[in-house]
Parts: sequence; C-alpha cells; structure tokens
Amino acid sequence: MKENQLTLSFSSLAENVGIARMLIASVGAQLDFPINDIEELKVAVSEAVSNAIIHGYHGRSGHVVLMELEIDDDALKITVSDEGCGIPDVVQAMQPAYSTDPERMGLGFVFMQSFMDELHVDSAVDKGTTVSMVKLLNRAASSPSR
Amino acid sequence: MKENQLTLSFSSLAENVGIARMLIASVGAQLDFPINDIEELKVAVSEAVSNAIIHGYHGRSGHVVLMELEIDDDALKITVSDEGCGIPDVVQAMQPAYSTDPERMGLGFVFMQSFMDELHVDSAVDKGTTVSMVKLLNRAASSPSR
Amino acid sequence: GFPGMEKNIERQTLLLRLDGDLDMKTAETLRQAIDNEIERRKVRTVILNLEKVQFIDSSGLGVILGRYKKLVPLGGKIKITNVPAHVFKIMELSGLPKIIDFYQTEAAAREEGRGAQ
Amino acid sequence: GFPGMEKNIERQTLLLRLDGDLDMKTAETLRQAIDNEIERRKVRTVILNLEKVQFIDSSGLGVILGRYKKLVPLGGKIKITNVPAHVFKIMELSGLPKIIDFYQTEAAAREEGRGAQ
Ligand SMILES: Nc1ncnc2c1ncn2[C@@H]1O[C@H](COP(=O)(O)OP(=O)(O)O)[C@@H](O)[C@H]1O
Ligand SMILES: Nc1ncnc2c1ncn2[C@@H]1O[C@H](COP(=O)(O)OP(=O)(O)O)[C@@H](O)[C@H]1O
Repeated sequence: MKENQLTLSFSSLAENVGIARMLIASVGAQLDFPINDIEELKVAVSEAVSNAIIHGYHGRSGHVVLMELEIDDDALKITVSDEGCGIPDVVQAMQPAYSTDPERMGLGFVFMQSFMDELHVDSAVDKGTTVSMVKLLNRAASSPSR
Repeated sequence: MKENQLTLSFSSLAENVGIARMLIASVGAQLDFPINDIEELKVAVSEAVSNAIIHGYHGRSGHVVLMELEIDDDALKITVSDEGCGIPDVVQAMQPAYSTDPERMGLGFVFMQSFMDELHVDSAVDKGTTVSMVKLLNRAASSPSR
Repeated sequence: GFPGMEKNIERQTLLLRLDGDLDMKTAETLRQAIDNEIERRKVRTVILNLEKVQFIDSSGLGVILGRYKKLVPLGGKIKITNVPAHVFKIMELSGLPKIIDFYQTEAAAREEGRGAQ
Repeated sequence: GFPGMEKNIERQTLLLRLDGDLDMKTAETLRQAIDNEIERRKVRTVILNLEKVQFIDSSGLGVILGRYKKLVPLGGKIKITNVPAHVFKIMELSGLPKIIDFYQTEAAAREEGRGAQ
C-alpha cells in the first residue's frame, strides 16, 4: 500500500470531537481493522481531541486542533496537537486517575495507552501539546494484551 | 451556532475519496440535513475530489488535495482544491457531457451544480484548481428545485 | 446532543433512555438533565438505559460517576441498564461497574430498587 | 474494492452482485472484472445487481455506460437490477435509465433475456 497521509484541522468546538471520531473510524474501516479495534481507535482519538479542547484551550472556541494521520505498511500513526496551555508535568499528568479537573476521571491517557500500541506526549507550557499514538497494522502484533 | 471550520488535507489516492465523503456526511448529519441532502453532498464532494485526483494530478499519488469546510449560521461552504494541471477553459469544462477523458461522462460539474446552491470554479493552468460550493442551511431555501 | 433522550419520572425515580454518543458534547446535556431533576423534583434514583448509546469515552463515564457521587450523600443511587457489549468494555476498564449497579433490563433495575427502598 | 462482488456465470450471462460504494476507487475493479469476462468467457449479457450499493457517482456511472458501449457492438447488453432508491436518483439524473434496462429483480432481468436470445 502506498503511504497515505490525512490531516484534519478543526475549530475547538465540542461537536468536532464526533467528527474526528468518524474520520478515524472511516480510516480504520478502510485499513480493515476489526470492529473492536475501530471502537478503541475512536476512544483514543476522542480522549486526545477532548483533552486538547477541554484542557489545552480551557473549553474555549476560536482555537484550532490538528489531527494528523499517517499510514504506511506497518502502522497507523495518529498525532493530535493543540497550541494551548501545555502540561507542566507530563509524567504526573499521565498517571491513572490524575486530573486537574475535579469533575473528570483522569482516564484519558489511560485509555489512549490501553488502546494504542505506542503513546508519546510532548508538551510545553504556553506552547501546546502534541499526543502521538501508533496502532500497528499487523494484527497479531497490535494486540499483545488481548 | 458558532462558526466552525474543518480542513482535511490528504494524499491524492483513490481510497481517500471515500474518506472525504464520510467527513461531509458526518458534518451534514451534525447540521441536521435530511438524508437526501446528505446523499447529494456526498456526490458533490466525491465529484470534486475525484476530479482533483483524476484530472488535476492525472491519477498520480504523492500530491495533496485540500477540502475546507466552513459552517456559519446560513451556509455550509465546501472548497476542494488541488495544485495540479489546472483547467485551460473553465466555461467549456463545465458544459454538461464535456470531458477530456473519453472514458468519462462529463457529469462531475453537472452533479456539483445540481446538488449545491452555489458552485464556483477557479483554475489556472499548471497552478491548480479550486472548486467552491455552497449549501444553504435554511432548508426551504436550499432546495428551490425540489 | 441526545436526539432521543427519553425522560420518565415516577415518584423519586428518574428513568433516562439515552440515544447517541456519550462524549464531551453530550455529557454536559446529560449532567444538567439529571442535576435538574435531583434538585427540582427531589429525584433519588436515576436509571440510565444505555441500549442506544453507541459510544462512550471518559467524559461520558465522568458524568455518570459524578451523578453517583452527588446522589450517594442524598441517600440516592444510580443504576445502569441495557448496556451494549462494546460500551460495557470501556466502562469495565474504568472500574465503574465496581461501584455502580448494572442491570439487564429496566424492570430488573426497578425491581431491585423497590426491595431496597 | 468491493468486499462482496459476487460473481456468477451461466452460459454467456455474467451476474455481478455488488456491495459497497461505486466510485473512482471501485469503478476500476468493476471495469476489469467485466471486461475480463467479456474477453475470456465471451460473456454477452451482464446483469448488475446493485441492491447493496450504497453510493454511486459519475465515475461509477461511467463504468456502467462504458460496458454498455463495449457490449452493444458485440450484440450484447447490460441490465441493472435491485437499485436502491437513492442510487436510482443519481442514475436518473445521468440519463442512464434511458439507454440501459432496469429490472426489479434478477429473475425479471434473466426472463427478458431469455425471450430475446
Ligand atoms: N492537551 C492538553 N493540554 C493541557 N493539559 C492537558 C492536555 N491533555 C491532558 N492534560 C492534562 O493532563 C491531565 C490528565 O489528562 P487525562 O488523563 O486525559 O484525564 P482528564 O482529561 O480526565 O483530566 C488533565 O487533567 C490535564 O491537566
Ligand atoms: N481539478 C481539475 N483539474 C484539472 N482539470 C479538471 C479538474 N476538474 C475538472 N477538470 C476538467 O473538466 C472536465 C469536466 O469535468 P467533469 O464535469 O467533472 O467531468 P469528467 O470528470 O467526467 O471529465 C474534465 O474532463 C477535466 O478536463
């Protein structure tokens, strides 16, 4: 398969989270991922995009979230980035149940980690956050825990 | 509703035409367009994106197609652009049944015109082509012919 | 939002049948709908029928857990029924089924409630 | 491609049951599938069952018209059956139903063929 790249940039609005999920679902279906994997891709993307809007931009509209998809023979790479407030301590932020918002569960990064084969978070305060996730296309290799 | 913008840029590959359709279908569903209008939006987008790949880039991969969506209170604006070969005579190209490819029907622009409320084509040889289409959100106004 | 959030109140029990995706967009609608009834109508048992929920993420789970936390000090409870398998898998990973009771049907949820009241 | 392009050849009649979207991606697959059978197996009647086709655009229509143009000089024909309403609307706009025969069912398409042969 030829290398394929798709980039979706969109306003920081709640209704676009569902659009981002539809996009990853379409791409996942085209890559012949099993339905269960597509559900998991949707959750991972939903978490990363929601975080960009809720935390990165404090829920404010008028900003831009970027979702980049890169597909090659081996893997689907998903990068979600914002130019929002950034994360002062990424290691702490990624702890299960850690959240700076008392109303939230601190499970976003947990879900991304469980459902993807690789997760990398790059962030700088007042610059923004980039979440890179990889899902391997070789199914035997992509679900070591299942 | 707040103004919303979504931009999808993607490699000039046949499999991405279906992804572009899924995106417009999701956006159309969110805007509560009736199913029939969503089908028509899908056809219009499919034609514009197929043209960019088939004609603009002569079916070659390695190029980029851009689909920009702009939603405000009144309208959904769709812009599909390529940096391909361009169209020497836009008026001629838009004639029903006109095609530079004997295997094709010359119906792409006809469909875009029938299914959208506005269609505008901007093109320059060796620079590329931009197709701008508008679908009004006021349903009474959006389907004058039906 | 939820195109089909069907609401039904009987005495102090609120039944909500949700339809669609339960994410950051719809979570807020759900939160307000439940909190309103807790405050205005003194609802103490909330039954959420998730049969037609197609998707849930941590924002959706958070709202459910939040309502649980709000109801418990009031002597109330939240019950979940008719969860589709793929939605349940996500809920399980969050640990929610350990603190909130799940039922196969609305009837089963109501039944248990009556015994406990 | 078509995940479910079911093929069936009886004498000189090719029946194809298509499944999925008929666009620039799948049109090429369909073109090759039909042209192969015209050349190798001397197929002269092509019946396309579109019951499970969810989408068609001018690329899809072009391939159907192209097969028509290829078959006519060979004394052959193409027949279309089981078209979903929303797909038919697009086909109608293209004028295709004026030159190609549409049937409600595969049986009806075969029936008419037998009379004509
Ligand atoms: N894009 C982001 N920008 C700024 N902060 C973020 C971002 N993503 C995550 N965080 C921080 O990391 C914390 C943990 O995130 P997460 O595990 O998704 O849980 P939750 O979203 O429930 O808080 C968040 O509470 C927030 O403080
Ligand atoms: N993006 C484009 N780049 C270059 N040429 C184009 C583009 N879109 C359309 N054209 C030209 O306009 C003609 C008519 O387009 P259209 O009505 O879509 O019919 P068809 O795709 O069947 O040829 C094409 O045959 C092509 O020559």
